[in-house]
Formats: sequence, C-alpha cells, structure tokens
Amino acid sequence: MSDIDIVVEICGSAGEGTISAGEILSRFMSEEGYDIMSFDSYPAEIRGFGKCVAHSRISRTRVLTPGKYSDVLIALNDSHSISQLPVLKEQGVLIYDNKPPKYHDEDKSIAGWLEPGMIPYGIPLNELAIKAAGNARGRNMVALGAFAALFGISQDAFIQSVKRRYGKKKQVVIDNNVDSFVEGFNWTRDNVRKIDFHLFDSSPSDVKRDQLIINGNEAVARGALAAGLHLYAGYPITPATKIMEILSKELPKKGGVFLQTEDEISSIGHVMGAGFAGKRAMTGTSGPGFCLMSEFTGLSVMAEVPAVIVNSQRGGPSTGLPTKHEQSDLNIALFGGSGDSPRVVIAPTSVDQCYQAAVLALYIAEKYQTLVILLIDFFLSNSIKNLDPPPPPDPRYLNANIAPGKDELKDYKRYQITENGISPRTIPGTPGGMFFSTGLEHDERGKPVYDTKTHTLMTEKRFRKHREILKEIPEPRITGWEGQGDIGVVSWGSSAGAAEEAVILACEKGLKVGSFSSMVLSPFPANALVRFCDRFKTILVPEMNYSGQFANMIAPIVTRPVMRLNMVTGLPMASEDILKKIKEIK
Amino acid sequence: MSDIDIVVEICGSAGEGTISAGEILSRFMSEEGYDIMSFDSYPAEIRGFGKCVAHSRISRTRVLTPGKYSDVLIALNDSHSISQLPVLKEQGVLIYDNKPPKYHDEDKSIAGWLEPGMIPYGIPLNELAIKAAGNARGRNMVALGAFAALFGISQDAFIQSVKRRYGKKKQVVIDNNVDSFVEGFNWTRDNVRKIDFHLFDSSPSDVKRDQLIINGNEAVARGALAAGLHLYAGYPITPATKIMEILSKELPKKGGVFLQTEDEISSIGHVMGAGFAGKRAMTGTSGPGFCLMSEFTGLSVMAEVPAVIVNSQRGGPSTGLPTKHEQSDLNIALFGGSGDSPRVVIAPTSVDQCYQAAVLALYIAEKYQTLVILLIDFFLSNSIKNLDPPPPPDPRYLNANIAPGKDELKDYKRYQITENGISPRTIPGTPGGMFFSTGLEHDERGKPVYDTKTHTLMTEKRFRKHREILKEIPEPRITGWEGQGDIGVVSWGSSAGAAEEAVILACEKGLKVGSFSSMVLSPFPANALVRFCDRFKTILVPEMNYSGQFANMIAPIVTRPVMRLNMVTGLPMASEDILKKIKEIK
Amino acid sequence: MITPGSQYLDEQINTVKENGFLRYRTGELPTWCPGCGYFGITDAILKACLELNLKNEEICAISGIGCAGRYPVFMNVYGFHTLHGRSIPVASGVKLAREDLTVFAVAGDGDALGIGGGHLPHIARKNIDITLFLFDNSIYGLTKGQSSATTLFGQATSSHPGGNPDTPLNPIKLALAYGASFVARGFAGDPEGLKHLAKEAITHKGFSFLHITTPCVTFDKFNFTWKNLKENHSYIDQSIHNVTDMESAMRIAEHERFKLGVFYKDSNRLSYHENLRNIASKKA
Amino acid sequence: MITPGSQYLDEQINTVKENGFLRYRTGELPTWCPGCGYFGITDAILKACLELNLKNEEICAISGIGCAGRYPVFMNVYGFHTLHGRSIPVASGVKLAREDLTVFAVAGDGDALGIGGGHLPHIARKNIDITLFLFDNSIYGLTKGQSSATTLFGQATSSHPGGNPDTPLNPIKLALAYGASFVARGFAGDPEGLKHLAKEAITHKGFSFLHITTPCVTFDKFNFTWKNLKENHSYIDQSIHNVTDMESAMRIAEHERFKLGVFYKDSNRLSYHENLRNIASKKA
Ligand SMILES: Cc1ncc(C[n+]2csc(CCOP(=O)(O)OP(=O)(O)O)c2C)c(N)n1
Ligand SMILES: Cc1ncc(C[n+]2csc(CCOP(=O)(O)OP(=O)(O)O)c2C)c(N)n1
Ligand code: SF4
Ligand code: SF4
Ligand SMILES: [Mg+2]
Ligand SMILES: [Mg+2]
Repeated sequence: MSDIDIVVEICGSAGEGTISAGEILSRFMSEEGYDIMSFDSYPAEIRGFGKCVAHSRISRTRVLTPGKYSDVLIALNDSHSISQLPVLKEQGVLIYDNKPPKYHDEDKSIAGWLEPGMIPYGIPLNELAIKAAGNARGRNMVALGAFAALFGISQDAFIQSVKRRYGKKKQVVIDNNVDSFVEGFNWTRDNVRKIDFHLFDSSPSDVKRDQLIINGNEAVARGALAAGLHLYAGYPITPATKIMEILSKELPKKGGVFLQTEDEISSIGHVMGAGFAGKRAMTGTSGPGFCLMSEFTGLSVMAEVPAVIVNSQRGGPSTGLPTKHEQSDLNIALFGGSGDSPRVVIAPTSVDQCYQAAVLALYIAEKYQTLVILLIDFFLSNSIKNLDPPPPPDPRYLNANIAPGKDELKDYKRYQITENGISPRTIPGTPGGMFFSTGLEHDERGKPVYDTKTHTLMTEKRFRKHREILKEIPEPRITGWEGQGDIGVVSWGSSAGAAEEAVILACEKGLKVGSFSSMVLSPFPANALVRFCDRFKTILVPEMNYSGQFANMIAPIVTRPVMRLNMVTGLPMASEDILKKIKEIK
Repeated sequence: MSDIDIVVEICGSAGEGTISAGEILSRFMSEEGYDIMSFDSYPAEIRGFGKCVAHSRISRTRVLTPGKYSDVLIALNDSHSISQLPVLKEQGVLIYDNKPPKYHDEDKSIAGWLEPGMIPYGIPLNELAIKAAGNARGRNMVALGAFAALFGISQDAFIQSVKRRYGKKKQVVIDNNVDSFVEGFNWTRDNVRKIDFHLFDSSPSDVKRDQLIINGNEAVARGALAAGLHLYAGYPITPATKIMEILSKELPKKGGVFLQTEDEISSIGHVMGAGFAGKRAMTGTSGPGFCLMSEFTGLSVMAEVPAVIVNSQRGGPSTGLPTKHEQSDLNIALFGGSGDSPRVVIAPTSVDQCYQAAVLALYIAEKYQTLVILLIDFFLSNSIKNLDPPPPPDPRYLNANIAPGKDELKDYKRYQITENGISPRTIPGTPGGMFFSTGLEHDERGKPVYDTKTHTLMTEKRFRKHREILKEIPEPRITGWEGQGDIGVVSWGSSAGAAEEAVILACEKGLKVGSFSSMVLSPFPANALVRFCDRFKTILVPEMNYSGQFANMIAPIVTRPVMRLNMVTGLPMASEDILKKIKEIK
Repeated sequence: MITPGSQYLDEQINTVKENGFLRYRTGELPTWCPGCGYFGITDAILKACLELNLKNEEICAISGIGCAGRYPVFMNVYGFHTLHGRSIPVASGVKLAREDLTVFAVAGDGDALGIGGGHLPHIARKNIDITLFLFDNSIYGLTKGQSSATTLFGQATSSHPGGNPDTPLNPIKLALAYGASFVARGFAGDPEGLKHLAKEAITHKGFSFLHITTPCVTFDKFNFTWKNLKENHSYIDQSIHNVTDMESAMRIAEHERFKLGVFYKDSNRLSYHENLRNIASKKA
Repeated sequence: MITPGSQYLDEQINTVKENGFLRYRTGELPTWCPGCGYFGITDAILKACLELNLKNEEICAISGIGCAGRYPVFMNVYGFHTLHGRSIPVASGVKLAREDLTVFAVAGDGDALGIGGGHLPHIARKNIDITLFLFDNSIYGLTKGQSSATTLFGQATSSHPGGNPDTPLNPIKLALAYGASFVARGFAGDPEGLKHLAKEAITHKGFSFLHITTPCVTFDKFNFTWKNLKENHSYIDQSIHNVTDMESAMRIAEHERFKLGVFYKDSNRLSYHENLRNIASKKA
C-alpha cells in the first residue's frame, strides 16, 4: 500500500468547471479509500472571469489540513494558474494546455513560466475536448483523464464514479463528460512519459462507498436535523447559504418548516418565536447578517428564549471578502450585543465537529434557555471531508426543556432565581402555565421592574448559567508534548487542525511543544487552559485575524508571555506557518 | 461665606412635577453662584404612578458626583419616598406632607416611618396647594417654598428665577406656581421651628446668571453644532432622544438638516451618505439602536467614510432598564462589528467633557475618514451641571478633510496606502476627482480585489490610523498620589468623577492612591497606563457593569494584579463605594 | 392622587366580573395614562377572545416596544414583549412552529410602520395565519411624543416642534398593496364594533391586518384626539362596498381616511402552512 | 475562452466612441454574466446622463449589494457601493447634505424589496429628490439564485427547489401606495425607451421610482427570461391613461403586470428640501 499524501490543485476561471472537477476527483479518491480534504476558492462575482481554485489533499492517513503547497497543479486557465505557481512545490507536477486556443494572450501563456524545478506535462486540453464533445466545455474532464492516466488511477473505476455522481443528469451530459475523460486519459497514456514519482495504489485495500463526503455546512445541517431541528429561517449570504438550501429540502421531509425571510432580523425573529413556542429553531448567516441580528441576541439572553445562530465567518470588515477565509467574527460573537449579555459560543475545529457542535448548540440553547452562536468559517463551510456517518445523538440531547411540575405551576415563577440559573419553563399550550417574557429587566414572574436589587440578582442568574454549562462541554483537546515544555500553542476554530499538525511536526523534530483547543469558547474552560499554560514557557496563539481577537479574549487568564501569529491572507491557516513561528520563538 | 455641600432629593410619582421642581431648584441655586449637579430618575413608563426622584447636589465648591446619600428628602409621594429613606443621611431632613389626602393608604404614610435619626418637618403640602391655587397640582411648589423658608433662601430671588424660567408660559400658570411657593414659604416661616444646621448663604458672593445649566445631551448637541455639524439623522430612544430634539430645533437655524428616520439603520445610513458627500454628520442612539447600526459601523471603517454615532448607554441587555444608568455598552462599541474594524471610542467623563468630546469626534471622523463612537450614558445624558460657556473650538478642528492636490488628481488613488493611514479624499462635485467606495476589500483606487496581499496591506493601513490618532488625543487625567503607591484606580466614562472624588478622600486619609482616566478609550493611551500602573501595587477598576468590560479591555496591557468593582444598581457610581473598596484592598 | 386609570378599571371590573370577561386579564394594572385609547382596545380584544371562547393557554400575544407593546403584560396568555418593530417576525415564528396556537401580533404605529415596516409586506404576501393589531395613535407614545409614520403633515411634535415635514403613510393602502388577505380598521372609541372586527380578524384564515385608530391623550392634544376621532369616524356602508373588491377597497382607503370596518377579505386564499403542505406533497 | 461580455462591450465601444457616450464609464469591465440585462440598463442610464449633459462630478451613484450593486464600479462618477438593502438611506443622506448633486440609488429586487424594503415607504413619503433605479430580475443573482420578493409563486429557485411558496409583491403598487411622486417601469431589453424614462425620472423633482425588469440569464432559465419578458412587455397607452390619475395607475399596476411607461407623476408636490425650507421660514 502506497503512503501517498499529495495536494492537487485545479485552477481555472469562473464557469470553466474548475470546482466540479475538484469535486469529482475528491469524491472518487474518497470512494477509493483515501482520506481527503478539499477546499475551493472562488471570486465574489458570479462571472467576471475570476480565479477559481479547487484544492484537494489526498492521503492514506488522516489529514488535519488541506495543505499549503501543492504537488500537482492542473491549469485550466493560464493567466490565473500562473499566479498559483508559487504554491507549487519543488519538483511539483504541472498539467497544462500546450495548445491553448489562439485568442489567448501570448504573454500570459503558462508555457512561458515553466522552470527547471517543475515537472510539466503539456496536454492539448482544448483540442481533445473539442474532439470528444464538439466544444471546449469538457476541458476539465480531459484534464482529469490526463491526471488519472499519469497517476495510476483505474479508468473504469473513475468512470463508474462519474456515472454515480451524474446519475440524474441527461445522458448526453454524462456521455460528454465520460468521453472527454477517456480522450484525455488515452491521449496521455499514449503520448506522455511519466517522470514524477507519485502513484496511487491501483487496488486500494478498503473501498469506502458509504462514507459521507460533506462540507462543514452540510455537517451543521445534518447535525441540526439529527438534534430535532423544527424550524430554520434564513436569508442567503456567503458562505452560509448552503445550510439554508440543504434544510429547505430536508426539513419539510421531517415535518419541519423552512422559510426564507426578508432579512436577517426577521430570520432571528422567527427563530425566537419558534423557540418561545417550544420548538428547536436555528438560523445561519455571516458577519454582515450577524450584525443585523445583534439586537435579538440580547433579547434571547434577557428573555431567556432559546436561539441558535450559525455564523460562518468570511473576510471582513463590512462586505469585505465574501469568498475568503477569516476568523475575525469572534469579537462580535462574544460582544456584539448591548449590555452584559453572556452568550454561548461554540466554534468547531473540523468538519466532523460541525455535526456535533450543531447538536450541542441546539441542546444547550433549549436547556439553558439562551443564545448559542455556532461560529464556523469560510474554510469549514467549504472544505469537503470524508467521514464515517455519525451515530445518532445521545437521547439526553434531544429533549432538554425543564418544565415545572404540577405543584410548581400553582405559584409559577417563570424566571425563578435558581442555583444553576435555569428556571422552570412552560410551553404555550400548557394549561395554567401562562407567563410573560420581556426584554426589559423583570422579576421572577416576568414583570418589568427596574429596582437595584432585582437587576443585580437577575444579571447574576443569567451569568450563573455559564458556570453550569461549563460542566457539560467537551474537554479541550490537548496534544503534543506532555511534560514541562517550551511552547504551548493555543488555537481555536478551524485553525486548530493546523496547530495540531504543526505540533506533531515540531514534536517529531524533538521540540517540546503542545497544542490546546476547545470547541466551546464561551463559557471558556479557563482552568484547563491555566493548567496547560503552566506547562509551557511561552504561549503562541495563531489565528486568522489581524487584531488577535482570541488572544485578547484569553489575556485576562493567561499569565505566561503570549506570542501572536495573526494572518489575514484569506486562506486557511497552514501548519507550515505555525511551525515557522514555533522555530522563531525557540 | 458658608461652605455648604448638600444633597436634596425630591421624590414623587410620575406626573406630580417632581422633576420640574428639581430643575427649578437647581437652576436657582446655580444662578446664586453655587455649583450644582442634578440627576433625575424616572420609570420607563409614561404614567403608571412610577417613582421619580429629582436629586441635586448643591455646593460652594466644584462637585464631581451627585452624591450617593441625601441631606434633605422632600416627599411628594409617601409610598415612593419611603423607599428613598435608606439614602437619607443620619440627621437628614425630611420635608413631608403631614396632612396627606385621605385616600392615601394609611400603612404607606411616611409619617409612620419617622425615626429618631431624622429631622422631620411636617407641612400640609396638599392643603396649602389647594388653598393657593384651588387644586393639588402645586404641591411641588409648596414644598419648594417650605424648603426655601427652612434653608435661608430669599423669597424674592427665588420668585424672580421662577418667572425667568416660566417666562413664556401663560400668566395663570406662573401665578399659580408663585402663589403655591409663597404659601409654602410663609406657612413654614410662621409655623415651623428649624432644628437642623443647614443654611444657605443669603447674599452669595458671585451671582452667575450667564452660566449654562445643561445636561450631557445638550452639551453633546452644542459641541456638535460648534464643530460644524451639518446633518443629524435620528430615531427616538431613551436616553438619547433629547439630543435629537435639540438639534431638530437648532440645526435648521444654522442651515443644517435634521431628519427623523424610520429606524436606526436609516439614521446611520443617512450619516454615511452625508459623510460621503463631504458634510459633518452624526446620529445618536442607545444600546438597542446601536445594535442595528452594527453593520454600518464596519462600512464606515472599510469604505473610510466619516461617521459619528453617539451611544448613550442604559441598563441592558436588550430593552433592559431604559431609564437606568449603566456602562455596559463598551464591548459593543469596541467590538460590535464583523471582521477586524478598528473604531474610535470617546467616552467623556463629565458634562463639560461631553461638549469637547463632540467636537473631537466630528474632527477625528472627518480627518481620519472613519467611525467615531461617542459613548456617554444615562447619567451623563440626564445629569445637569452648571458650566461657563465653552469657548469656540480651535479652527483646526473645523475643517479637516485632506484633499488631494491638483497633481495628485492626475493619478488619483482615493485609498492610497500612506504612512499615517490617511488617504487623499475628494468631495463629490470636485471635477476630475471621481472615485468609487465600497465595503468590499479594494485596492488603492477602490477597485474590489480579494488577493492575499492587498487585504493585509489595507488592514494595516486602517489600523495605522489609530497609531496616528493616539498622537492627538487629550492626555489622560492623572490625579492623587504622585509617587510609588498602593492602589491605582483606573476608570472610564462617568465613573471617573466618582473615582477621582474617592481618590481625593483617600489621599486626605493618608492613603497612597492615584486615579487614571482617559477620555479616549480607542485608540487607548496604553503607554501612559503602563507608566501609571508601574507606580502602584494593585490596580482597581470600578465600573457600572457586571462583566468588567473595561477591565477586560485593558487586561492585555496591565501587568499588575487587577481588582474589579462591578455594580449594576442602575445608579451612577458613587465615590463612597470606591472608597470602601480601596479600604478593603489596603 | 386620583387615578382615573384604575378607577376606570374598577368600574369595568364591577360590570363584567360575572361574565368571565376578566379571564384573560392578569392582576397587573395597566401602566397606560388615564384616558388612553388602549384601554378600549384591550377591552375589545378580551371580549372577542371570550366570545370565541379561546383557551388562554392557546393564545400567544407577541408585542413590540412602546406603550402598545405593554399590552401582553396585562393579559393572562402566553405573552412575549419582544423588540421595537419585531412583533411580526416573532409572532410569525410562533405560528410557523405551532400551527395549533392562536397568535396575535401587537404593534404601535412606530413598531409596524416605522422601524418594523419592512416586515409587513412579507407576512402579508406569505399569508401567515396571525392577526396583527396595529394600535395607531399617530405618535411615538412611550418615547414622549415624536412624529410617527402616520403623524399628520405639519403637525407639531416633540421631534418636529415646527411641524412634521413628512407626508403620512396610509396603513390600509399599504396592507392592500401588500396583498394582505384581511384588511380592516377599527376604533378604540367603539370597543363593541372593534370586538366584532377582532373576532372576524382572529377567525380569518391567513394574515389579518386590523388597523386601530386611538388617541394618545398625553402627547397629542390637537390632532388625533378623542373628539376629532369620534367626529370623523364612520363605518363603511357594506351594502355598497363588496369586501372582495380590491379596487373599491383601494378607493375608500385613498379618499376616506376615517372609514371603519372591513375593507378587503379573501377567504379563499391559502395560508402559508397550506402552501407549504401542498408543495411538500407535490414533491413527495 | 470566448467572453461575450467583453465582446458585447467592444461592439458598444465602437458604435458609441464618437458621441461621447463613454464619458460616464470607468475602465473597469463589468463582471456581469454575458447576456445579463444589466448591460442594457447601464447603457440606458449612461445615455440619459449624456442627453441631460450631467457633469460626471455632480452625479453620485449609490448602490446596495448584489449584481446590481456593482453598477457604480463601472461608472465614472462619485460611486458608493454600500450595504445590502441600504442604498436608499445612504443616497438620501447624500442628497440631504448636498442638494446640488444628482443622486441615483441603485438597488436589486433583494435590496429594495427584501432586506431594504423598510426604507422605501419613507423616502417616498418624504419625497426626497433622488432617483431609484430598481434592477428587478426577480431573483437573488449574486448569491446564486434564491427567491426574491418578486419571484413568481411556485417558481423553482435555489432556496425553494420545490417551488416558491410566497406570493410576489407588486413593486409598482407598492410605490403608488407609498405616495411616490414619480412611478414608472422600464425594461432592460428596450434601452431606448428606458433612457427616456430615466431622463424623466432624473429630472423629476422629488422621489422617482423607476422599476426596471431584466432577466438573470444565469439563475432563471424559465420565467423572467429575455424571451418571456420581450413577449409580455408593452407600453401603457398614454392616450388613455392620465399619469396624474392615481386610481387608473393602481388599476393598471394591479391587472397588467408587464406594462411599461410612466404610471404616476405628481409634478406639483414639494420635495423634502422645499418642505424643510418652508417650515424653517415659517418659524423665523
Ligand atoms: C431599536 C429601538 N429603537 C428605539 C427604541 C425606543 N422606542 C421605544 S418605544 C418607541 C416608539 C413607540 O411608538 P409606537 O410604536 O407608535 O408605540 P406607542 O408608544 O405609540 O404605543 C421607541 C422609538 C427602542 N426601544 N428600540
Ligand atoms: C446583510 C446581508 N445579507 C446578505 C447578504 C448577501 N447578499 C449579497 S447580494 C444578495 C442578494 C442580491 O439580490 P438582489 O438585490 O436582487 O441583486 P441581484 O444580485 O439580483 O442584482 C444577498 C442576499 C449581504 N451582502 N448582506
Ligand atoms: S403616552 Fe399616549 S399612548 Fe402612551 S399610555 Fe399615555 S396616552 Fe396612551
Ligand atoms: S447572476 Fe444574473 S443578475 Fe447576476 S450578472 Fe449574472 S445574469 Fe446578471
Ligand atoms: Mg404610536
Ligand atoms: Mg435580483
């Protein structure tokens, strides 16, 4: 069995089938039993000839990041691909069109950029595509054919996979795709001499057709469905739109309700209404839409009405970089409401965790009658991972409302001040359980009051819930060096994969480095972090934002010197960058 | 000359003239040359018999806080006033109605609450009012008459002041008020034996009729007008509404434009439009409305369009305690936008500073082409202070736009990357100066681009402005012990007055305690704070919120142990509480 | 101090104690000003509930912020006092999650036509089965008398002491233009008539828009006063107007600003739930 | 790759280079899909500006977010690409601050009728002197084909693959109900007719509402296509319809969803600036 671990990039302009070629490749490789992680980047414009890159890492062992550099670059568009060359590794493979259509700008032909350190394979992509299907549309499949021929992939198995994928399309579409693939495959087999050393296992040990191949958005949607989601109200926005589009299809099948609202304020309003009515409800958005929900976040906390908001972060501020990755909405997730409003923030670190995080979010929101923010990001939303189908959630996560007993109803205090902050809660329809909720400060019965004492007691009650939630959140993930060491890397969200990978690499090099990450950021497991920090001389906080939002958040609890690694490149965090920083600190 | 320093509270229910009685008293005392600070509290409901308290501190020397305890309580409504008794000092004076109307609930008569430590003066307020004007409406003026007679205030001078105040009202209204006052005065003079020791100077040294007697809202409005405000767009919300109502009258007189919009989103939208068009513009709101403006805050930063938002904080979260004081919107002011968006936050510490802060805010917004948040609070908005009329602002604050030169226009880069972060900016109407602004990331010409490098460079540019702004903000105010000491009190906003007062009292007691406050919170004068902290063993951060928002903000820069004093009583911070905490720490 | 508000309630309590009318009231005394039109509206809605024999626990009353927003505080139902302008989306969320409940959205003119005006077109076109009670006093009551979207042109208010420069909106015209399937206007000064309209609105399948004119006795002493409203209001002559005739409804709304009664009603239009079910079954 | 978008532009450039029509264009190539209706709209507005001989520096083009929102990127004027749904308040702010400027607000149907739908009633009733160009493709283009407020009932979209359950809004009816003083509809497929409407809208004193139908060739292959729009559109017979007759305007808007031309126009109504000046002088 080969221990292959390679990164393939397909680069073209919008509309050339770049992204779908990447998807076909990843899906096939996953079916063949490889571990894959893919990630696409594309422009914010619909057309406009913008650059698209489908990036896939394919490996025999479990991968934590998509990888920063590529082993293979498949150039569908020359000028865009030129700008992708800097991430092609030394001795990397370049598959390009050696007879590009003549209207191409000569200067921008990639052929002019070939260098000794590359292994170029020129294939007449355009010509072969026209030959196969009468037009150039199938260039992406020709390129995949060339790739398959070069890297030892079985033509038959690949074609079967394409057919499964396109099963519902018109026959002519399937045929054109298959013919283009075959054309590319055969031409390459017959005309190209392989000089690189990459080779896939032709008969992989364990074929995995039943795996899920999903991105973070889909994982969130599936987790929410598994957790009994009843209503999803949404408004389109990149990179969260897909959650809505999936649930639009899936919710009605389960008797739930999906609706598209006029704006994000209305979305969260609907979620709060459904929450008040006793149903699990969720909305999803990105930074700009989350801003509009700010006012409702405070109401959820104050009126103690469950609500879950998914915020998939993108480059900011403002409309920013809608199709680029960033982790810069932690501040607004934690602090984006008026007054003192403790909010639960769950930031899964991987596509798998997205599923569990959605289950946890809906559970905590209902049980603690409060706001939960599920903070994912462009990378998680769009990165595709193969996973074993998760088991159904533990039943205790499924119905968590604490209803008052019959006796309690006689003197029912909807906002009773309790040790754990949770008050008994009736659902509309319950006879004798009528109450009144308000965003005004209120007494235990919900009546608006503004006296000094009540506000203090109720504020404490609301904050006490967090103390309680802390008891049932997953343990932080701690890896790497186990004793007293030099550098502790503390990371969050999707950067945690890169941090762990960097720590593994550093430990392999003999460095005493550990990694800490917690899926739940608020309430934060401060004690665990303090214990972790006690083991290291320096703390390194890598994050994909400029101002160090997480580093600032943990500043009041970390007593060691904190080094920061902040990047706003629009790309996911890479282990290489963290490793470099670790070496600098040493 | 007496060195009187007393706190008078008038307590009644909504609609009884409580607040206006307080205002008449403060105004008169100020005219008489006393320093005054008043602060009213009232319920969030229009009627509904809620409790109102008009609180005034009257002193021969400059006062920094309204004072926590009262020397005199004037009870217009018995049951509400009972709950005000706990803040009446030992040997405090109680003026109450000893023949209250008979529909009064016996249990709740304040007469039943008299205690040995009080000096009670029973006056038949109700009867005298009916006698004077035929109905009970003038009870508040009767009570003021009693107060005047007891504390050595000249009847004539007071009546003159009332007449000046009510000059524009109907004669019968003025007469009724004056008659009620006289009735109360004469009855008291003739029937009551004074046994307390408070006495006002009957012939004060310096009469000050030309002083301003204004609250923070008015100071903000006047400052903005002085700084050349052209457009104010607003939506009503407590405690900021008055700013809008003042500017609705004043702006048109100066050729400016006031408009009331359909919501807060539209308000800030209009402000940004006017800012883009080259005019100074502002809006004002409180927490809930500020939430709705979050999305636009990011656009101001990203598109570099000037905007000023006044946020007068009230109790939160959500609708919260609309008529109570709190300092809990610092988080949202600093962090309430998506992405990394550096925003200027100016939090004046006193009514006087509100004026200067408004000038500074409009200046910085224009010069640095960015968002400025003027963070005041319920206490500042509603506390009335007498001040000398401020001089007109320095001309350099009045026109701060950095226009490109003729030559620059040839190759005009609206978003040119510069050392100080400020780019040349044309105003619509300038021939040849056309450009395009966007909330998307963009290059120096404003064109949307999403590459790695540009986003990094532009983010840095936006943050660099803050480094520059730091150079021209007022020095932090540092008072108290000057050498190495024990406790450094670091405070912000309207709590700074109480902190300073506490430090003065502590130093008088021989404690080595200092006070630090900065009117500008972002960018924050970190170096000055570090130097200050170096002088003290412990840092105390008192603030009127629960989670310690300011303490968290400065955590990354403070290396000393930080003690917090957090209160959410709905009342302004009191020096007594800080002093108590200082003593505890010692 | 004499408190006409509670006096008024005392009277009410005496007259209606026997007939169970107080079933929907909590013990809370309304904090509205004495003489406010909201007392009459409350009466009318309570009586409508009683006559329809709605179960307390199956009513959800969702309000915005303002004096009108306080309405659910005084109601013995499941009440939710949400945010300024947001009663509609929250009420819609309640109904979509729980078709079995009777859902009222309560909004002031500021709530429904100012800050929350963007939600109205969409609940109407979706035809979600809730009833909107629009308490229209043509002023911002709770914040002390600023202009609202229905304040008269030229009217002096706290925010426009020199006179309101904005032309008012016509709420009935809006509801009609949005395609609301039930559009009516009632008056706080005629609780009996209002009760009938409320009953019709509540029982109508789909979105019901009930515009209720009412005076703010504290902040509008000259325009929409009890006197003026009483003098100007009259019911639509239903023998002339056919409530399924949109054009006639528009015409009355345009020319006769003070007409009361049902303007428009489409009993055949499917509610949102029905549409969703049809689509789901079509696909299955 | 063949790029019809830029080809199309190349042709345009050749035909119009001489007459100065490109005066209002920046060097940027539009990022719209080949065949998008927005090219025609852009042409029409450019020509209107040219024929009115507006100075580039005195035009402010304020847009929201969406494909339509990109319009100012390609215009050599003072352009501001604001937030989704917010072109109206920002454009209004520009105009109120600077009466001397000519202000365009550009909005998609999502911008103007979805997320930003709450602003429309108020700019209309205030009659602030800007022109709203509503690029209505009945879809959310930039986010890839979700339903908008004007998507047909039952139409399959990315967000409603089984069919849109929401009844569409009628933008002309809305504008009329809000009291807009100029209400018209143009079509991207008739740039010449659209140009005339744009000129009339721009020169109208007060708020002008210009609804422009246009296909999204990428995300709507079946409903509002070039073919369907071309077949269904026709101009109002102005010999029959009097543009000052609100009732007639409403009737056409209600019954004939594809009529083009001016529906309503009130040239006498005072603009907001005029009202403000009147009030200020009254007080003085
Ligand atoms: C976001 C937000 N903005 C402003 C306010 C302040 N506010 C409370 S009620 C109100 C207006 C109420 O007017 P209306 O809706 O007509 O109700 P009424 O008081 O007249 O019954 C305003 C502006 C708020 N609570 N929230
Ligand atoms: C607050 C916010 N929500 C959502 C989005 C995502 N978004 C961008 S454009 C758009 C819809 C565009 O549709 P439309 O206004 O009809 O313009 P078109 O693209 O069709 O021209 C959406 C939902 C956003 N940018 N901001
Ligand atoms: S302020 Fe007006 S609307 Fe509010 S309770 Fe008083 S009278 Fe009623
Ligand atoms: S997606 Fe539609 S609206 Fe957007 S540019 Fe393409 S065709 Fe035009
Ligand atoms: Mg109102
Ligand atoms: Mg559209």
